[in-house]
Amino acid sequence: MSNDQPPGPPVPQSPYRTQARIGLGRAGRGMATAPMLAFQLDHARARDAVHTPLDVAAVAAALSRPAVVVDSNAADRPTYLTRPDLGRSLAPVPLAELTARRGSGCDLAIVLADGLSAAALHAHGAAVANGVMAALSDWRIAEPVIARQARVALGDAIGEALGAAIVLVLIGERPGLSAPDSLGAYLTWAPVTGRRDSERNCVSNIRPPRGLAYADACDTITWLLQEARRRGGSGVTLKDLRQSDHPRDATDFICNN
Amino acid sequence: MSNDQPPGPPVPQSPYRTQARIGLGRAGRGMATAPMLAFQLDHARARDAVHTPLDVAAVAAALSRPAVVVDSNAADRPTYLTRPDLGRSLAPVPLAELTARRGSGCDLAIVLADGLSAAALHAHGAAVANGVMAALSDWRIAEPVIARQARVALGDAIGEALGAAIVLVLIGERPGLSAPDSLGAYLTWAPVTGRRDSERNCVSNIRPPRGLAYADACDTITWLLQEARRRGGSGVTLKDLRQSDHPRDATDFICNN
Amino acid sequence: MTLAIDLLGTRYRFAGLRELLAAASPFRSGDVLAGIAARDATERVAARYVLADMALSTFLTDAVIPYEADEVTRLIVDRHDAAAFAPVRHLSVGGFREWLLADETDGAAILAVSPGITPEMAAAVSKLCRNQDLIAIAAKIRVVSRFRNTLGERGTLGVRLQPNHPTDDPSGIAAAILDGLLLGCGDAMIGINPARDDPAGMAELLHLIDAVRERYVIPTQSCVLSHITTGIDAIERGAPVDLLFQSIAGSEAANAGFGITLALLAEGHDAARSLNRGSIGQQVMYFETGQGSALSANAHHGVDQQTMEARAYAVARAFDPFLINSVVGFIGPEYLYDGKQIVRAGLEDHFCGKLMGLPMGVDVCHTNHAEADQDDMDTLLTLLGVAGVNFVMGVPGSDDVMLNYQSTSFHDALYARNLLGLGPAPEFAAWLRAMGLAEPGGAPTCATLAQGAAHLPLLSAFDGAGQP
Amino acid sequence: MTLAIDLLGTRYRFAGLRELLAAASPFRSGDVLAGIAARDATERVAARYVLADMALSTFLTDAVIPYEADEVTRLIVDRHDAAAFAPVRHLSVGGFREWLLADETDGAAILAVSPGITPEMAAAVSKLCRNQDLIAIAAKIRVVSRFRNTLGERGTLGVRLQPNHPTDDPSGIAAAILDGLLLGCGDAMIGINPARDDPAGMAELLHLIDAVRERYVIPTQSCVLSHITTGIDAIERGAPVDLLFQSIAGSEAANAGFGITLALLAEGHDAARSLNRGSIGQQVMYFETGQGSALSANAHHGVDQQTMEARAYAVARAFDPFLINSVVGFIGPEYLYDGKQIVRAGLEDHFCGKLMGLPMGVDVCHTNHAEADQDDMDTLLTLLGVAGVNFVMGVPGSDDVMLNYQSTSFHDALYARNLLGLGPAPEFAAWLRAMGLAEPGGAPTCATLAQGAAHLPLLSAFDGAGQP
Ligand code: B12
Ligand code: B12
Repeated sequence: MSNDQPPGPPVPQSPYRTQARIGLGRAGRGMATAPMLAFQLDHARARDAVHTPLDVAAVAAALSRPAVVVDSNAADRPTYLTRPDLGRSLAPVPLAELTARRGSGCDLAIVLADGLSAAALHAHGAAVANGVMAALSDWRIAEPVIARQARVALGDAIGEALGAAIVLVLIGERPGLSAPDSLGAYLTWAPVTGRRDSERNCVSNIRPPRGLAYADACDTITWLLQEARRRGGSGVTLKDLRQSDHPRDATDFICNN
Repeated sequence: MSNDQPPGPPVPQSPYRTQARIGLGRAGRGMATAPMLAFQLDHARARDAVHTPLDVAAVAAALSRPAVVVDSNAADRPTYLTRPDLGRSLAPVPLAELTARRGSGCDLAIVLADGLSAAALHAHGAAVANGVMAALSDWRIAEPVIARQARVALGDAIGEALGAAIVLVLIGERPGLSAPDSLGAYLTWAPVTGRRDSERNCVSNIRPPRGLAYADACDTITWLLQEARRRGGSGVTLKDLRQSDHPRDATDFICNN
Repeated sequence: MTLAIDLLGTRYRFAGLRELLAAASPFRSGDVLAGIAARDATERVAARYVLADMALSTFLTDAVIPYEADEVTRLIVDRHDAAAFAPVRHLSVGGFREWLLADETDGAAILAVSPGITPEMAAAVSKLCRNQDLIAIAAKIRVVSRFRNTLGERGTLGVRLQPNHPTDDPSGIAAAILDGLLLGCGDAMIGINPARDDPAGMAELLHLIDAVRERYVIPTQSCVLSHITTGIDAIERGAPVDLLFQSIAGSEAANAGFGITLALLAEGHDAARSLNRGSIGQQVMYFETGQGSALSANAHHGVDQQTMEARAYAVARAFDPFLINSVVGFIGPEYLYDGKQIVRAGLEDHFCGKLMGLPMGVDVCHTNHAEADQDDMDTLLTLLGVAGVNFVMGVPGSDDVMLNYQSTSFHDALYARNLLGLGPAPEFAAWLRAMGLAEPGGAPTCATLAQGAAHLPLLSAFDGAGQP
Repeated sequence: MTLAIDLLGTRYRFAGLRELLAAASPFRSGDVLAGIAARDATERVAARYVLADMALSTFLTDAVIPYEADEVTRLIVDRHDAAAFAPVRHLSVGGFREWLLADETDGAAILAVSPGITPEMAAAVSKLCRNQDLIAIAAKIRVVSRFRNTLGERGTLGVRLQPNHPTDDPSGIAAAILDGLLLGCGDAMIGINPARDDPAGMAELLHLIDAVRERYVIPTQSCVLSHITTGIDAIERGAPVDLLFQSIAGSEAANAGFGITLALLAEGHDAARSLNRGSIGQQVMYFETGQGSALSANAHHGVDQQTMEARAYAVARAFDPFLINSVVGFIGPEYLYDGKQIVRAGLEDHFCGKLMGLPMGVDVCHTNHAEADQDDMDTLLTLLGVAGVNFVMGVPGSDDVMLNYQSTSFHDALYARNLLGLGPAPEFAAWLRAMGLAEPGGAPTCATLAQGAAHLPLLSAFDGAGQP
């Protein structure tokens, strides 16, 4: 055997505008060996991503404002994975600490949560948070909160403690095979423990260059935040209507041969 | 629903001379519900049997001679199950203790080992050991050894330490669905760590009334022990030849209609 | 009603049907999380003994979630078809299992009683079934549905082509659609989960699929999986909605967590039917479900997750869906911990869905935080293929780059079809042959994507469009 | 030869073929016990990358156990058929996998190269195969064997009837045989594990089966699974030995632990053939194997248990067996921890055996100390049925009352045959019909054992024989 050119994960060189695993070739009706192994390697890597701990200092350092750090009631990763209920509630000490900071409340609380991918927060958390804070310079925004072992709904407890009108949770989405660092943004009007997911809005797949760009993400998030404030509510009835008047004609993109 | 007659595991009432699950009836090509549930119940019970700890005092009390108690290097049941190597070697303290008792050696060492079913040892261990000791009253037999978390091959280490010419290991066979308490007897000439299984003989399924009776088991074991001593060896070349001259004619048992 | 039994010297008591069903369930992380799982293996068997002897009709009088408190319960009770139920009403749950297994009971007989089977009955009998029973019984039942093609006939295995993209890029999506079509997938539907949730974006994607479909006269249907409110909005704006999608769950409260009610589903159903877009049928709804969603919304009322899942099928059944899909390993290990639990749950869901008369598909999938891998997926896919599942997913290379989970690939579908001698929906199979995309045996004709792109030039606008 | 690769910034090195094969194996308790498993998931994938690129012919020059030290290695090397190997000798292991999967490669093509495939090659390629590959490739290959009937043809699934008894009671054994025959089982053989190991007892049991077989002219073969030395002894004493049994393993030392050598096997083979008892064929050997037996005897030489298992098939292959059986979950959790590992190992063993040209069966089984249950067994049975396994076990109610483990039941065999449209060996199927024991569709005709006993009165001597 020759080992001069050690094999490795194939570099995606698709001419198509997608990271999806297309054009893989077949071995009979099965997968060819190379893409099968690439899949297995990415699977090993994505499983590691789930367990990478959050580097709180790095995230804090990248933020334009000093941050508060809190923990959920899920003490460690195995607990976090099997007890989402604990990941949704604040540990006693941070709860007291946040309540103490509440003052007269605020217009917006921003939570940077590890979720299922600390890597997502490392890569994109501060950029999005800073962008939103810059865009809403006239809002009263509480000091950003960095949350460990957190689920989306932990934002309700945090927002409630801080007396926030809206809470925005930037959270690591579960790592995918090709997307180990994708960030999701969830916003909830009048946060209080027990809110339903139907009462939130979501902007997902923030991970430039393959996913949503920071500018687009911040635009959408701030539009949704302002609209939620205007209507006094968030959730399924609140839709992003900005593009409705100039849809791209999809047939331009295909079949024009 | 009626609950006056609570259902329970069906009592085997086969007119046939076997505990095997025959004549169960079908549901289509599948198993009827009652025997399927009986199977599941027995499975739960057999799994418990694996984890039942050995009652050393009870076994010792039932023996006709005082016993020594030893442990293998497998500290607990989960370790025992996944580390057979540890179950085959003596923990340091008992090793030293047995070596101290060695004296001028002996003709036979008897080990009562929990194996995979302490229940088997509880039920049948002392009866068989006492039977063998009584039958071989002219042999120099060491004090019986009760061994916890033991594999068959632990007998080699014990026999070696005690300077025994032969070791007889009475051990709990893995619990079956209908046989949670079956005892196996393994005898090895010139025991020393590293003996192969081909150098032993085995008498299995001792569990009256469904399995081998004590008297038959003791007869076979003592015959094999004497024969091993006579030939100076045990294992595949040593066969139980006692019945060879008067085989039952199997056709008597069947088809004579 | 006394729910108790003496076993091995211990008396096992169950407070009610809910507790009994939960204890009779196979070991499952979600039920442990909910605190309702059997304490040990013996208690589990005890619950099954009690369940086996219980009259099937008990479920008609004793609801696991009160009638007054829950519109899903009301739906189940009010729509129960007593006439259909008659042939099995005298049976115990254990007897019902035997009836389902009996050689004399064929698929037609089961579908005839199906309107009389409540989700709780289906869940209960599934808890008495070994994997082989779940497979053998489901394999008897074929549920056929129609929109622009015929799905679910014996000998077929449909595939939903799922060409998702993290920014909904039409060009990237079109490339994935092409890849799937070349590999014979897309008969169940071409269904995109949009990353965004805005009506304009939804309309754009619908037009995209519709243009492809019309240009190449593909006998299939499209779906964009936005929230149903967005879908209704899109219909009102004139977007070409074939199938209307919604995630559903088994209680009113869980559906509220999804932002839906039965009335909203009915409104959507009416709106989609009003478009009259089906050519050979008008089954217009596409639903997704999955064990754990109710518990995740804290809306499970102490009912085990598998029973809650079956209750979601009662919701689906009320709207005559074209397809329903249990996305079985989608959420994560807190509900289905490992491959074993996912495999079992997939078989249960398929079984219960079919027993309730639904055109059931399964998204054979896992996430990266679960203890599962492709071997487990191969196992479940093969078992479901044998059990006669209506359709599975086709995701490029198994990797959904937007939803971040692993499902079955186009290749997996080829594998299953070839191994088990199954084909796509007949109209779609004819189209593949007519387009020269598949050999008579089903083997794809194009070896590479480039070759396929030349053959089926739906990507020409993007030639040389550069890196993603 | 450098066995190394850089992946994700780490250099992974493997000291030799042995280490590479071990690291490339799926996670398995036995390899962990042996201290040779991959340290983590990434190292496992790294090993597979290296393996995929390695030339298949490497295994011809580099032995995992030295030639000088081991007669099994000598057997493998000396019997290698270079001409048969030629069509694949240029391939890498990864390329070999693709060749096996290719539509152009049918079962005949695989069987043609099979004499050129060493066990290490089979093991290596299996480590690159997902479960679906193991199934799809094996399903192509049919290996047919003959003694008194024809086993292994497409469309068939054989069953070994295993009527064991803790005291070898002839009456109890006969009852279990009757039960199995009534349920259509016993075509692969009627094979008893005797509780005792004495030549007289063995002869008695052989006469028992032979009497039943001759009385009812059953086209099947018998086997009593004593040690081969006892079997040879019995042959010398004139006992009616159809198939001669022995457990085998993949190294000389492991075989020594079983008290056998290749010479002893050859002696037994000659002795059994000399009886000339087969009617349509003279394949007289029956072998059992199972992952972990070499390690259990501390005779694995640092080789992973799956490769050791494949080496046992090289031993089997040398003696043209009628059947070979991987007793896959038999030993316990120290080698195969749970259902997932048992399922995977069962598929691997079946695949490697078929690839090496053997009439492969699998004892789908588990013990009570393993983390497995009947759901896992149903899963593996179904997968193997689809993969075309030659035969499985038939044990009354799945419970072997002598060996203390759970295998597939007569009912399980009925399930698998019915679901997958398979039948017994053709001669046996014809016999079942002729005796009125099975309907044309395969359904048993006798509903109860009593009814069957009247129909096939091989138990009349025991009527009213009382409690066991
Ligand atoms: C897992 C998941 C679900 C699960 C959530 C259950 C659970 N316990 O995790 C289920 C299957 C129930 C689900 C349902 C829906 N989902 Co969803 N979901 C996801 C997914 C794949 C991962 C989310 C994640 O990683 N969260 C991070 C972890 C750490 O958070 P968590 O606290 O554990 O989980 C919470 C969130 O995931 C949240 N959530 C999940 N989906 C959605 C959707 C919306 C709109 C909101 C506000 C919240 C929300 O619910 C969970 C429980 O509180 C994302 C895709 C992605 N790339 O992120 C889509 C995604 C977020 N969902 C989406 C949609 C559309 C839905 C539905 C509205 C579909 C429908 N028509 O009914 C429903 C309803 C959601 C609701 N309102 O309750 C869209 C959102 C699009 C958008 N921009 O608004 C996404 C981006 C996928 C997509 N493109 O289709 N979903
Ligand atoms: C498990 C098992 C095996 C495993 C052992 C591997 C292992 N690591 O456990 C395997 C599959 C390798 C095996 C092989 C054989 N076995 Co075995 N085996 C059993 C079984 C089912 C359970 C044993 C048990 O529970 N042991 C208790 C635990 C705690 O002990 P352990 O230390 O973990 O395991 C050791 C013993 O099991 C021992 N052992 C296992 N089988 C045999 C057979 C003989 C003759 C001897 C001396 C030792 C021996 O080897 C193990 C490792 O040291 C028994 C049936 C029963 N009801 O007991 C049959 C049984 C003991 N085996 C039997 C036979 C015949 C064999 C073989 C000789 C078959 C053959 N023709 O090759 C071979 C070779 C054994 C040898 N000489 O090495 C017969 C013995 C009949 C007799 N009275 O002599 C029994 C009773 C089953 C039967 N009736 O067929 N066996």
